[in-house]
Amino acid sequence: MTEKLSLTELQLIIRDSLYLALPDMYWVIAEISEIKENYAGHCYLELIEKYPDEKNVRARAKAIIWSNRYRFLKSFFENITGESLMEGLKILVKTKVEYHELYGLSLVITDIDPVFTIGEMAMKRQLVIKKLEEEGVFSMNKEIDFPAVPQRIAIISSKNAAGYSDFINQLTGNSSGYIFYTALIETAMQGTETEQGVISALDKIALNSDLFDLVVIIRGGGSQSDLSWFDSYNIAYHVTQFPLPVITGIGHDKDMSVTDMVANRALKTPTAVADFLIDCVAGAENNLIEVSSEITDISRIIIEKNRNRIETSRIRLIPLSRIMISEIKDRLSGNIIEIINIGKEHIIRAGLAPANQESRLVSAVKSFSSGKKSVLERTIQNLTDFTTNALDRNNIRVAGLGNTLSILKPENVLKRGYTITSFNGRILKKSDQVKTDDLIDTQFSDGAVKSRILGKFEMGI
Amino acid sequence: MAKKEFSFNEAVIEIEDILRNIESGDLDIDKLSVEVKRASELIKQCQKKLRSTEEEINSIFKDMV
Amino acid sequence: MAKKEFSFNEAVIEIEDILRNIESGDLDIDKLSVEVKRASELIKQCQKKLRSTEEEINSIFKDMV
Amino acid sequence: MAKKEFSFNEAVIEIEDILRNIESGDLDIDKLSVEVKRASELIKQCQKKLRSTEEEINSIFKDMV
Amino acid sequence: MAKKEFSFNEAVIEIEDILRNIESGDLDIDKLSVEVKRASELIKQCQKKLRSTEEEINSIFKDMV
Amino acid sequence: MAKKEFSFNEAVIEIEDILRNIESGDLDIDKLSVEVKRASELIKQCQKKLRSTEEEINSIFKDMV
Amino acid sequence: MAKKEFSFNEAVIEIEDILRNIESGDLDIDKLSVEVKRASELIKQCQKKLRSTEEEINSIFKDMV
Repeated sequence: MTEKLSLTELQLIIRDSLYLALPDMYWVIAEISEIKENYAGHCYLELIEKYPDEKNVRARAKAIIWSNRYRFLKSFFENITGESLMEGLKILVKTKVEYHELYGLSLVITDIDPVFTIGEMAMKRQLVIKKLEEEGVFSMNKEIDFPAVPQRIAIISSKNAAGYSDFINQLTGNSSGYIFYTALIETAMQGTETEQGVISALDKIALNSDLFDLVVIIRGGGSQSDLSWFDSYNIAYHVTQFPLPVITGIGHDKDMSVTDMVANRALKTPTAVADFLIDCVAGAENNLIEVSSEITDISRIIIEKNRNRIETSRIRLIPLSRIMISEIKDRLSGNIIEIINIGKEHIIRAGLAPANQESRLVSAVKSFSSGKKSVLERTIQNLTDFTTNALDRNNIRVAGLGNTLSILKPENVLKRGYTITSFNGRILKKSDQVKTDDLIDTQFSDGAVKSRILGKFEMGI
Repeated sequence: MAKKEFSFNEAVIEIEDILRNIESGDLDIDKLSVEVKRASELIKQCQKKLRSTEEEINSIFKDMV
Repeated sequence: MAKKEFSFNEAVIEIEDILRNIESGDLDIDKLSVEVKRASELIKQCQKKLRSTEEEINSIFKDMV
Repeated sequence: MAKKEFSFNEAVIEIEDILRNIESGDLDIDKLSVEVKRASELIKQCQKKLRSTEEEINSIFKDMV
Repeated sequence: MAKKEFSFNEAVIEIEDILRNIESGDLDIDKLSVEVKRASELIKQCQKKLRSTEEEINSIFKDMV
Repeated sequence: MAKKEFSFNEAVIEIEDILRNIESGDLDIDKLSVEVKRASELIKQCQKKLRSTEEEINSIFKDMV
Repeated sequence: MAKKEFSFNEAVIEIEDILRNIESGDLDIDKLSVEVKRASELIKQCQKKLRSTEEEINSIFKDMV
């Protein structure tokens, strides 16, 4: 440590040592914390690396891209990523470590890998999306009913942007003559103020949300870069929480920003947004016209139906009346025939009584006279019988008397061998009528004898 | 005359009386024959009467039938 | 006159009285032929009456049919 | 007058009475022909009434049917 | 006046009453022709009413078409 | 006044009631022509109402499309 | 005032209610013309709403920004 060096000598030793120690090119990952282009076209950057908390800086280095290289790398990077090199971007760059005795350490960037940045950006965006999803707010703005007639529009844009005037021209120049009411809330649409600007514009509109049907976020046409400002978690979160539908027309072809994703609707350009709004109103009107023609059609059908109903009634009325009359006529004719038939039947039935009586009369008379006749015949028979009986009885009686007489006749008695004994003319019946020696006469059938009684005997036989 | 006054019934009664008398044997022998004669006379008349009546009735019946 | 006063029913009653008399046997044979004659007379009148009535009725019926 | 006052029903009842009388046999034969005449008269009137009623009915509805 | 007070329905009811009466057989034959006459009268009035109603309806119909 | 109070629906119901009545045959013939007249009147009013409603609807949407 | 209170959305809801009402078929003809009239009125107001400028709204906007 006795040798004393000049600052230059020391710087040269450092330079040579570094050169010897780090002879190669290195691919380095870093985040751009500052970037500017000077008058000569050289690009000066400050690269940093943060702690995982994304707050405190852990390493810092200056870098430079020489103008001849920068022109090429700039357009190459923008073409591939759709983003320009700007603060906050993470990049992968090929560097050579140089040390200049006057300017100190700097990294000379000779190449850049845009694919790395795309991945980084995508990852970052993915994290934002994931967070929104985890919070359950991702599709909240989409869930807000889109107004049928979006006429009152709050616009978040910058006044000078070409996109804004495109939007207004398209809207006011609509061929249907629809009226739109617009209010512009101006803010930066790129750069670091974008996030705060858009959020405060949204807050301002939210305070008067009843004045508007929806919010439109539009940005100048043509600019392909700086889309990542709208990958901001804060902007996207505010959009999801917004009480009105938010439509974006931020202007990009390839990818959608997170804000586009959470918006109620995302369209590519401000003009497209204007057309969409005009279409919405036209759709609402068409819908009205459709409904009205439906009402007309159905009304006509109803009228026709009722007309048919009335016509049916009209057509039926007279024939039904005539049928009724002719039915009643038939019934009356039926009554006539019935009366005639029943009347005649009645007469026939009534006629049965006299006819029956007539035949009964004839037979009654017949039985009457035959009864009388049979009485007379019986009488004649009885008369004959009784008379014959009476005669017979008397004949028998007389004959009986004759017989008795003939038995009692004396000559007949004598003939049978009996004799009649008489005493002094009197017929003797008992022995005590005579006594011994009396002369008695005994008469025989052929003569008489005179006898004297010699004696008397008691009947002892 | 006799006919006209002849009564069948009385004749029958007389005959029966005669017969009873004869039967009783109380009669004189002279009267006996008289009575017998009388009775047989009456019987004849009765028979005649019966016959004539029968004829009369028959002729009435003949008219009727 | 006789006809007019003639009653079929009374005649029948009289005939039956006569019949009863004859039947009973109490009737005197002398009256028998008289009674029989009377009865036959009545019967004839009855028959006549019947016949005439029948004829009358027949003529009525003839009218009817 | 007679026609006007003639009642079919009463006639039938009267005929029936007469019939009952004749049928019972209690009727005096002397009245028989009178009753029969009456009955036959009534029957005729009944039949006449029936005929006239029928004609009436026919004539009433002649124009109508 | 008569027309005004004439009721078709009442007439029909009366006609049917008469029919039922005749049909039942309880009707006195003496009243039959009277009832039949009444019925025919009612039927005529009904027919007249029907004709006039028909004409009325025809004239209404002429108006309508 | 009449127009103002006219109800198409009530009219249709009344017309159909009348038709049903006529069809059923329960309708009194005395009322038939009155009812038919009423129905034809209502039908005319209904037709008029339908025409006016149709015209209204046609005029309403003429300006719109 | 009326203009101020008019809501396109409410009008559309009412119009669609009317359509549904008409479509349901329960609608009375008497009410049909009333409803159709109301619908056409609302539609006209809606169309007017789409095309006419409202000063009030503009001034409110101006105040805001």
